[in-house]
Amino acid sequence: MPGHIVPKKLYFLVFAGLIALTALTTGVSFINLGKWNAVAALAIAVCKASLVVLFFMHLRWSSGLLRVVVVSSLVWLAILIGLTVGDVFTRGWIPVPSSWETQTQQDIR
Amino acid sequence: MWQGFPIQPEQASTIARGVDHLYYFLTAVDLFFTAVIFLTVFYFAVRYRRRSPQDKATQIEGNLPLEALWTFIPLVLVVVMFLWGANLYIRNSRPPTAAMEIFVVGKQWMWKLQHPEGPREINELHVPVGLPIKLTMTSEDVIHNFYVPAFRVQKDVVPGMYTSIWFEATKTGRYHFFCNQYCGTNHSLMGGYVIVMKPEDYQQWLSGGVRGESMVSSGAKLYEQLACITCHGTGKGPPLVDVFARPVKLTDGTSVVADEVYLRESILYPSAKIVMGYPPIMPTYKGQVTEEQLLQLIAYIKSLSSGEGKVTK
Amino acid sequence: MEAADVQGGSLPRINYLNAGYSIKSWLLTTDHKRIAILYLFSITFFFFFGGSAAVLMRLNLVEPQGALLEPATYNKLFSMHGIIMVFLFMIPSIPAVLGNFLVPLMIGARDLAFPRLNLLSWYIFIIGGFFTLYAVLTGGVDTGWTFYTPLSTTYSNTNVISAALGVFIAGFSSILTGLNFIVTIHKMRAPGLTWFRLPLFLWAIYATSVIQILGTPVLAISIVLVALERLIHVGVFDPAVGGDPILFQHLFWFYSHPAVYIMILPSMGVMSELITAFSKKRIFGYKFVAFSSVAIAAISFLVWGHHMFVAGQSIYAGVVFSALSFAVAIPSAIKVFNWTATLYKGSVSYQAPMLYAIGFIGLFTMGGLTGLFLATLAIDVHVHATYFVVAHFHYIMVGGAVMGYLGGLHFWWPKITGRMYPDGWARLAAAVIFVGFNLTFFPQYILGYLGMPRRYAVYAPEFQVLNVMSSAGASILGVGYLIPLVYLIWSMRYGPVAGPNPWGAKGLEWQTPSPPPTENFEETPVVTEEAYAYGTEETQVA
Amino acid sequence: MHSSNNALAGQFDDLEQQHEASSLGMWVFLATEIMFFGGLFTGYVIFRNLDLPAFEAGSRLLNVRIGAFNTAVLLSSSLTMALAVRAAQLGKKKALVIFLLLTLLLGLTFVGAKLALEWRHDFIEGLVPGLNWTFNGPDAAHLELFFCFYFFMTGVHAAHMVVGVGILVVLIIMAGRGKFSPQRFNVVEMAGLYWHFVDIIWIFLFPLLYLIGGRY
Repeated sequence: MPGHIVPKKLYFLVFAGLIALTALTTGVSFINLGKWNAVAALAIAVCKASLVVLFFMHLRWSSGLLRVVVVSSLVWLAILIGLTVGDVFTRGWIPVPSSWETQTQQDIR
Repeated sequence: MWQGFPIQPEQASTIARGVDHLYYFLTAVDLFFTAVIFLTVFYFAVRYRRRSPQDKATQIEGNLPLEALWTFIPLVLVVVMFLWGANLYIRNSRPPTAAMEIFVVGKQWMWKLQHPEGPREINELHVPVGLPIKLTMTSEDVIHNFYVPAFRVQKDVVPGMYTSIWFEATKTGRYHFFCNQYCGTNHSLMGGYVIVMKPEDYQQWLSGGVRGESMVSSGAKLYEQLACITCHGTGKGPPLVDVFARPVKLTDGTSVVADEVYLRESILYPSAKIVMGYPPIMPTYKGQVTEEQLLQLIAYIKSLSSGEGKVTK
Repeated sequence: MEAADVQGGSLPRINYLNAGYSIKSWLLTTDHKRIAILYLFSITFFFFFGGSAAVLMRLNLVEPQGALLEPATYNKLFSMHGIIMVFLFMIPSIPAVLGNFLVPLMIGARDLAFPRLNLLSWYIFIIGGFFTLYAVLTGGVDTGWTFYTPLSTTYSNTNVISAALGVFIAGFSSILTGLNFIVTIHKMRAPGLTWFRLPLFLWAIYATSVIQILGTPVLAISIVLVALERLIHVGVFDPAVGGDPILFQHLFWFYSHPAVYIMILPSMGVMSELITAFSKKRIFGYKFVAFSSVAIAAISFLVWGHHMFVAGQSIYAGVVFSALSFAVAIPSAIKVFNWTATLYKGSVSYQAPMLYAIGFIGLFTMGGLTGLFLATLAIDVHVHATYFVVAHFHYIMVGGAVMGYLGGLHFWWPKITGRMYPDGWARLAAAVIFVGFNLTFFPQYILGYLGMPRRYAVYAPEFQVLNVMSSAGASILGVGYLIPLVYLIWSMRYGPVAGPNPWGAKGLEWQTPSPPPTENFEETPVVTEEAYAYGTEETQVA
Repeated sequence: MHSSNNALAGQFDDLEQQHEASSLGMWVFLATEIMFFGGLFTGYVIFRNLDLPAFEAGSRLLNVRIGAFNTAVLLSSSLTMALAVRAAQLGKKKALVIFLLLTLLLGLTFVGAKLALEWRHDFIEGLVPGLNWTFNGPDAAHLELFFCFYFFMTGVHAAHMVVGVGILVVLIIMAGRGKFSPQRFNVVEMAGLYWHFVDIIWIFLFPLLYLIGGRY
């Protein structure tokens, strides 16, 4: 029971895609897209990682259970990052120190 | 309350009563459910004990309405607890605008406190009754925590950032305060007393003893010593008059409110957030000013802002 | 135990215990049952080691100025107590001992999916324990089990790295055990044993394993970062370069709050087994109890911020974490109500394991309900890090988890050793522990609300009366824990032979001889009925 | 990994059950690895946003060419690893050994380039926090924080690479002795999963550390 055997050609195709995406992401970093640089870099990384997971790691041909494992680990990672980041970036919001609460309100008005 | 065997600390601040009421509510709910569980278990235990080896249990799979009921009732109760607790917490987190600000620096293993008028104290804090007091706190080394049980407030005192609590004492007296974040060898000795006085006694206490310089004038002196004026008064750097509590526009287009945290960062890490229209030429003052001096500088910068009557009062 | 007395007889001729007597046959075994025994001995050692630290601490607190210890020594003692009890006793207790022994038996398998990995886990655990003991014996560590930065990274001059390494290594043991259980429960169940026929103990162990594999690595990396920062004197938690000590608390509690459920969930699983077996009755609301385990495991990862309400965390995060923390109360409440309802119209008998079970319900109820105070923001701002917290988590971890562990140990002891212990002594021990426990920890709730901070070597005189009460209780509790040690060891040699099913309980583990043969079952069992099918036919003592 | 010559370990009923169990075990292990790196990524996300200018400046101090080269090396090693698993599935012993050797070689190239070209260079330039830190440009403190993240993240990754290299050496010896067959290739497959996972981590580290500052 040797499991699913992937044609060699597919492996080389995926590899070519990965190298192309690496060239792309490196190239994009030399163009100023402002905030979108980071988005592009991460989006390309996600594409590359998906290629590796689906084809090299055979997840495409694996049971649903293994997909559940992968998805839940990503969900848990999102929980860790999401709730921690959620704290750090809302720390400054309140409490507005009493002494200048009214002033900032005036400024906003 | 029982004399000699208290079960709660004195209610000595404006928020203590509210916290205690919530506490009574939770205690009542807890006692009720503990009683329900204990009595039911006890009753079943006796009523359905095995009397002979031939005793047969009646098999029951479950009961959906019952499950729904004992999911729903606790749910309602915890929602009440959450809303009540969160509401009180948010209200207690906002210091009143008229609060008098006292600066607190924790270090292993002592508390250094400074009043705006200048007097410094160690492990003792004198405050007038009936006036909201805001403590702005930071640490020189590890994390500490300033905790006054009689006032029902505490907050960690964290190196590298400012945290604050506020309280308004309602009774004169001496109240224990503790360090309540484990901070090393003499953690358990790192505490003292808040001494709540009548306003006139407080005034007398302020004028008696070693007066010292006010926070603002110490800050002004430092401002001169460190030659801040050579840039911040000449247009080379952003002016500091009326900067506190105002939004500041940065080079990357975003803006921040110039609060204590921002001012602290700008003195220690000047190139982290550059004000729009100014070159990043300011050197860092990290290692050159202590936490206490930082607080004095910030107090001075605050005093340069109009409408900011509190600190210089 | 009348059943066992009547029985007499002798142990099965071939079983896992007499499969070999050499040291090698134990230290190189891949038999899950023998590995369970290895864990049992190791964690019992750590329990009494950590417990003796607690005794010294309670002794010291008889007097406000400290009756016998310097603050520095006291700090090392509570750090050692925490580290050893949490990482080397509670985390492995039920999963690594009872779980290891029972998971294959309960699903009708010959062993876990990865027997050698299982043995490796034990060795990793022992190496982790060794580093921790090394830290303790060569001067100790004084950071508390929480390793808060910058105290642990910069200011403590004790053996932080060695202790941290011990925790880091022991963590991998926990991960690998959890991994083994997950794969085993998924892939090795006997024919006919569907998910909804699984004993609830396995649902609880499964949920626990999920926490172990997803939470522990985050602790591991945060410990690595602490050690690195200590070594090179700069790092991501260091305020001097703009790092954030509160980030450490986030990473630490992301594991360490769910870790509490690693301790209590298996205990809840044991409860479901005990209560059904001793009331001869199906569990009330099987699916609710099963899914509440999974719900607790999932929600447990969303609540860690309630340890940081006064840590300088944002107010918004505080509100969110408070709401999520209350959510975890619901599935816990569901469990308690269902256990209680299981007694209804049962045929309830009161051998020692059942006394532990009833003790568990009482203490867990009190511990769980006082958790609500700590999830309530405004109250937590007062009682955070006081003795109220100490009382609360001891009610959960000792009143709940240790009671469950002892109950389970008494319940499956005849299966593990093939022999019975004296039931009278066991009941006495359960009663002594219950009384001693409440006397020790109930006063601490009041101390906490009065405002006595935890981790204090010396304290204000107004707290003395309650502290003396607590210390008195601790001495009773200590005796309570020593009694089982004596009679359980005695029973291994002199106890009456128990037979395969002394309690007349359901479940595959009771259908094989006690002690079971090395391969567990002569033939792979086929499951045709639900768990706890009491009343279908009377399972009698064979 | 099995001591007996029989491909089926005693606790399993058949090879399929054994194969499913080991795949599930490996994927669960990789889930723990994701959380392990997750702690580092969480910290990175926070400080990159808090101290953006310093992190961008730090990113520009890294050598993007070596980074891209190493990315390509690691991706190639993933390809050869995938081909090695395929060879094991088909029972081609010689191809298996060759592909494993290639993977090993590429893995060593990655670690070598990291060590000899990048880290050594950083050390000479005084960009290693704690060991040799002499940078005193603008916002040196926050830049040091960036380099803490850089070294911790690439260091933990490199440690995983070294473990992977060790596993490969064992596999090559085993393959040479003919321990694998189309019935018995679980170990190769599991090692492959690990290797690809380490590759994926790098796929994220490369943009996060080298590219996010922008090179324009």
